[in-house]
Amino acid sequence: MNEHHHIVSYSKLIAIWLILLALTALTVAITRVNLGGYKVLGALVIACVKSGLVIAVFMHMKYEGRLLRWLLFLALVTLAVFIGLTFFDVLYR
Amino acid sequence: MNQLPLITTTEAIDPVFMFIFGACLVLLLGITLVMLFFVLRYHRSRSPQPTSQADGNLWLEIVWIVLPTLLVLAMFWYGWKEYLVLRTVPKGALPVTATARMWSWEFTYEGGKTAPKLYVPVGKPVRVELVSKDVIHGFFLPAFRVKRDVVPGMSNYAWFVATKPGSYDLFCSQFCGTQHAAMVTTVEALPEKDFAEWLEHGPGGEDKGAHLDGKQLATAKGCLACHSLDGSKGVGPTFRGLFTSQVTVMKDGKSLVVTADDAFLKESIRLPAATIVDGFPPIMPGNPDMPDEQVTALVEFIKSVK
Amino acid sequence: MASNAPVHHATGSSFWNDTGKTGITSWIFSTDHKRIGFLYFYSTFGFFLVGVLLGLLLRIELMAPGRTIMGPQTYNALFTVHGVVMIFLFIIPGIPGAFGNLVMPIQIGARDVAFPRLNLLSWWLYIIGAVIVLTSLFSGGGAPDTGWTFYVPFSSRTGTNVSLAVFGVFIVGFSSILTGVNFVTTIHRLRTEGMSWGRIPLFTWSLYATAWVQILATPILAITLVLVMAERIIGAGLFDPTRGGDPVMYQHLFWIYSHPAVYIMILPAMGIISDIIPVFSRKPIFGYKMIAFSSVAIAAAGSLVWGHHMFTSGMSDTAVMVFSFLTFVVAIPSAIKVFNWVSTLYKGSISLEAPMLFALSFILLFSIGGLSGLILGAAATDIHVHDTHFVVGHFHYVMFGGTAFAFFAAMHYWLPKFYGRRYAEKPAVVAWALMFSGFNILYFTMQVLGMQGMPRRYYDYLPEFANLNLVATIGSWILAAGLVIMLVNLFRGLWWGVPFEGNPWGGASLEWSVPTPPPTENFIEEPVVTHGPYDFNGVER
Amino acid sequence: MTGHLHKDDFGAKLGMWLFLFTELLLFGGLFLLYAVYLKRYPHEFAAGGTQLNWIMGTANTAILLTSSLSAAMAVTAVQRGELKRTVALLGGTVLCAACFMVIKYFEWSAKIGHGIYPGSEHLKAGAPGESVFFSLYYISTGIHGLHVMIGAALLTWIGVKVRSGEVNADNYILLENGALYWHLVDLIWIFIFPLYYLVL
Ligand code: HEA
Ligand code: HEA
Ligand code: HEC
Ligand code: CUA
Ligand SMILES: [Cu+2]
Repeated sequence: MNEHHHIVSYSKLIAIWLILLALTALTVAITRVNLGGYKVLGALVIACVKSGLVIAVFMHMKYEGRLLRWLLFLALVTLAVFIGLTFFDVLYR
Repeated sequence: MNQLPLITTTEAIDPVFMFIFGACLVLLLGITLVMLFFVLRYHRSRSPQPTSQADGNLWLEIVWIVLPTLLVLAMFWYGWKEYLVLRTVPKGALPVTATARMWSWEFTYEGGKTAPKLYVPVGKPVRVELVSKDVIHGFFLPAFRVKRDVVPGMSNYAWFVATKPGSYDLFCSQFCGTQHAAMVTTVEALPEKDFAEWLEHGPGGEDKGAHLDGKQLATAKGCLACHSLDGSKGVGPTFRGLFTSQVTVMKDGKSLVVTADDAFLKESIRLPAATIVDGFPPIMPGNPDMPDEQVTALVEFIKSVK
Repeated sequence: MASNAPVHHATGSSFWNDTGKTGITSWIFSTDHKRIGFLYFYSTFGFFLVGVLLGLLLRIELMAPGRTIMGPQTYNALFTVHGVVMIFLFIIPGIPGAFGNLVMPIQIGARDVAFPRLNLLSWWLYIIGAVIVLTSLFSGGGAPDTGWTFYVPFSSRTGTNVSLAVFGVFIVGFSSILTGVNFVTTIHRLRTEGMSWGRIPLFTWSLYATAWVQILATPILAITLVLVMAERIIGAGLFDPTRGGDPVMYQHLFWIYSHPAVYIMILPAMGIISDIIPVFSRKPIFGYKMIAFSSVAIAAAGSLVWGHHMFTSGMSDTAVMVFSFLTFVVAIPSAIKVFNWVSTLYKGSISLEAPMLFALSFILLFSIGGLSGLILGAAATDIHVHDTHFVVGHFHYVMFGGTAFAFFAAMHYWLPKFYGRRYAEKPAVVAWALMFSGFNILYFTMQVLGMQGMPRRYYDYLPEFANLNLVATIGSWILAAGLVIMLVNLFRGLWWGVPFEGNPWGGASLEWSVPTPPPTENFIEEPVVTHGPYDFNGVER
Repeated sequence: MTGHLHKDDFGAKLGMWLFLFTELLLFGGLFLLYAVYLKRYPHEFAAGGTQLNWIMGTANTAILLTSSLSAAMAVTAVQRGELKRTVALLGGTVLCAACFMVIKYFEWSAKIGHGIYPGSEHLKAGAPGESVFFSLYYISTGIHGLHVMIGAALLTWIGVKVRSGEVNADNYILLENGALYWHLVDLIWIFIFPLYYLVL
């Protein structure tokens, strides 16, 4: 397997880390002000962005082939479907 | 008198059974016969070499995707539509509360009359509110094609109407422990007059304040399903010789020995979780709102078992 | 004994002896997929026999109303253990663990699976889990009495040894996950030259689909079991209604795994059937692509239907509608398979040897089971038959009539390949006939009982059900007689029977091109695949 | 695509990802429960959330992010053949893991000291949703903590192999997979943090 290995530079990793810390601070900030129900939504959106960054850069997904990306997508869709279908019960009971 | 709803539960469900069974029978017979025919016709003794190497046919595939799809969609729709009948209680239904506990049923009517069997008037729909005191039970009336789980903390209901007088089985369908299979009683469908009569004076009910037979009560409340009278160890400790005996119990995580006096028995009946007798699981259903007279009658009964 | 002691390697050197290592450690620490396959085979099959014995006891108890041979507590423990053993220790690990390991790497032209040591670890975890489950029966509060579904709140209250049993199942689940990871990687990475996705034998396709279900659904079971332990041990109260929990949520979590799990059970079985029928008809499988695709479709759609076990639970009516609809969707790919199997027979040259007889009866029994599944899938009708012996009949038809019959088919089809010796044909056919008839007497009767309203998990029943229960019990004895004959004949043949050399069935997939029995790394030279797995041109028989 | 039993780095990585999916689904079950109960008890969950120490939570988030950074840098280092630095970076990750666990310890013991733990009298007396919230909190963070410990052990073991030269610039799939596992632990926490500490 002589695939081309992409080496992610230190500076790039550190940049991502700084962004992640900033996003953490942002999450804390928005949940401290009064936003009502949007708080959960906002916090979750930020969490998704953060995990996207971790997966793409720290976990090198950005540099992987199509296969792994599809499989990851499959796993996430599965989880979403499990939660989604359960809510047909929870919401309409 | 004639309050029959447009359609009874049995009338709603049985045609669905007929439809699906019919379709399945046709399919099964078809598949079996075709298979048998192929096996006989193309058996190696008759057909030493295969006479075709066909490995697919687009049109056939399409046909046997589309037709079954239509068929199962029909089954789904029919099944769902008639299911709604089970969920839609006709107006003016007689309300009854079924209380399930390990391992007995108790039916409470408006006005507080209770009975261990479900008495209903013929021809009048009955709405049964399902309450569980402990674990999940199942309220199952095969004759009426009705079933609903009795889940603690959840308000479930079922309805049915008996069109003929008679006695119909009532099962607990959801596994609930040792005596699950004994959690069986009946629906007694009485003509409307007899039902009214029963509701007024009939047996089975213990009106509050009326004289209470402790043993009958203990049977009705299901105590005797767990507690024996002959000294043998059942699901719970035996009642024999219990009064004034020394009992080792766990209270708040500490083990101590207490004397089974009046107060202890009363507490054990009302809030059994407070003290758990050594060597037994904490499964006894509590009776926090049992009327005082009944608790007293039960205690007197336990005292009498020597 | 010496002269007729088992000589597996009728034709000289093979994986039985070519490593030069012998003794028990050469097996239990081996990373050879064939040896691990045999470890799985004998352990899962052993548990099958245990389960079957318990089933027989259940039937004896139900022979007549009232107490027959045991009390209610024993009966409840028995059906729980019967269910747990059959589901978690036999049918889920059975086909992937035994025949998947034995055959799949050879079918794709690989020398082993992708992670041989992980493979061994899977088996060890399986055994450890199984031992823990067995320990739970004899320690603590005694054998669990909850049914294999472990429904709360009963399972969090009963005094029996639920926590330990659940922990054992957790470990077994972990083993199942690792097998899934291993198989997906193997099938992606280790296909030999020319083995394109369109040339993978259908058995391997079905394992691929199964492996995905194992990967994506089993973790939900794991967390569910952890939560059951948490309920019992630290009193978490997540499902305890008095503390805000919702018992129905437990059922969701349990079935999110356990419905897909029924496809973990049946898909590999369907794969076996798809491999056997063409060989004994000497004709390519009809609709290869549709069968492969339907395996994946079943795996995918099968993950969406779990709610059909909860129609009476108090789940919302909307959810009842959605899950009933999806349940019917999943019936379609199964129908596709059945039609394609039957069409494969058309204009073939059919030989009714034992593997084929089991395969054909699989089609019938699975169809009966599957069609009764349609009754269960329709909301209106499920209400009446839910938690009755109709359901018990349904799942024995699909699990025993389906998966276990496919397992027997595979035993007659592939085991001679790995032993180099074979069984006698006549007794095999007699055994099959007995099993087939006993089976139907037993389980068809159960379905009738269920229609009449006999609830399941009932130790005792009303007199009106007595006659049919007696019939069912007699059926179970006929079935048992057939099983005993089958086993005696099969193993006698494998150990001492006439040699089985070359490619007697005339199979065209790769496992039939390697020596019989295969050598340790399967292929002397790396194979290059130039034709499909069901292309019988030039394959002698 | 070959049938050889030779080293297949991509295969190993594929296997690791598949395993990570199972971990994802494992925690997914807990998130599913969380979602359901949040829908049912929004106020109790908010009340429960305020009782958690968000400062400790934030600190732990930062620590885990940092640990993830150093794990990712360790991969870069090993690819570049800087083995000493690799070991140091892995050490950093493990150190962060230790800090995380210490903070977690203080957090848990403070809560338990206040009588808040699954099945406690305090929770039994309180609103039903609150008991659900804290049980979920303990189970989620508990299983997560277990993963932190497993991950730290794994990385330590890999660090030893880097030192002995067994893992090096030509053969670092083990380290890559270890780092992947560690990032997953971080990922889970990225969701646990706002869901439990910040739902006010
Ligand atoms: C191997 C295991 C297996 C398999 C493959 C299946 C397959 C199916 N099952 Fe089964 N099921 C179980 C194992 C299995 N089941 C178990 C163990 C339980 C009980 C669990 C418990 O409570 O303990 C259960 C319970 C169960 C229930 C819940 C019953 C209840 O408790 O009330 C339901 C409800 O929908 C159901 C439905 C189905 C359906 C629709 C299929 C379908 O996949 C079937 C598809 C097959 C066919 C349709 C037949 C073949 C096709 C043809 C003959 C062609 C013609 C067909 C058409 C035109 C449609 N099953
Ligand atoms: C693969 C799965 C599988 C298999 C093969 C079987 C096989 C059998 N099961 Fe199964 N059964 C389940 C899975 C399975 N079962 C599950 C999951 C449940 C639900 C549990 C629950 O409710 O939680 C269940 C429940 C269940 C019940 C319902 C209990 C109840 O609800 O009250 C009954 C009752 O009759 C029963 C009977 C049988 C019988 C008679 C067999 C027959 O196979 C047995 C036939 C007997 C033989 C073939 C014996 C012959 C062999 C020997 C005598 C030993 C051989 C010796 C040598 C080789 C030396 N089973
Ligand atoms: C589901 C089974 C079950 C039912 C039904 C049941 N009990 Fe119990 N009972 C138990 C168990 C188990 C114990 C021991 C554990 C405990 O203390 O909670 C017990 C304990 C007791 C005790 C204390 C006994 C002792 O030895 O100290 C009394 C008194 C009692 N029950 C009375 C009753 C009465 C009266 C009823 C009916 C209203 C009843 N029980 C119904 C299972 C049951
Ligand atoms: Cu109550 Cu079963
Ligand atoms: Cu199902």
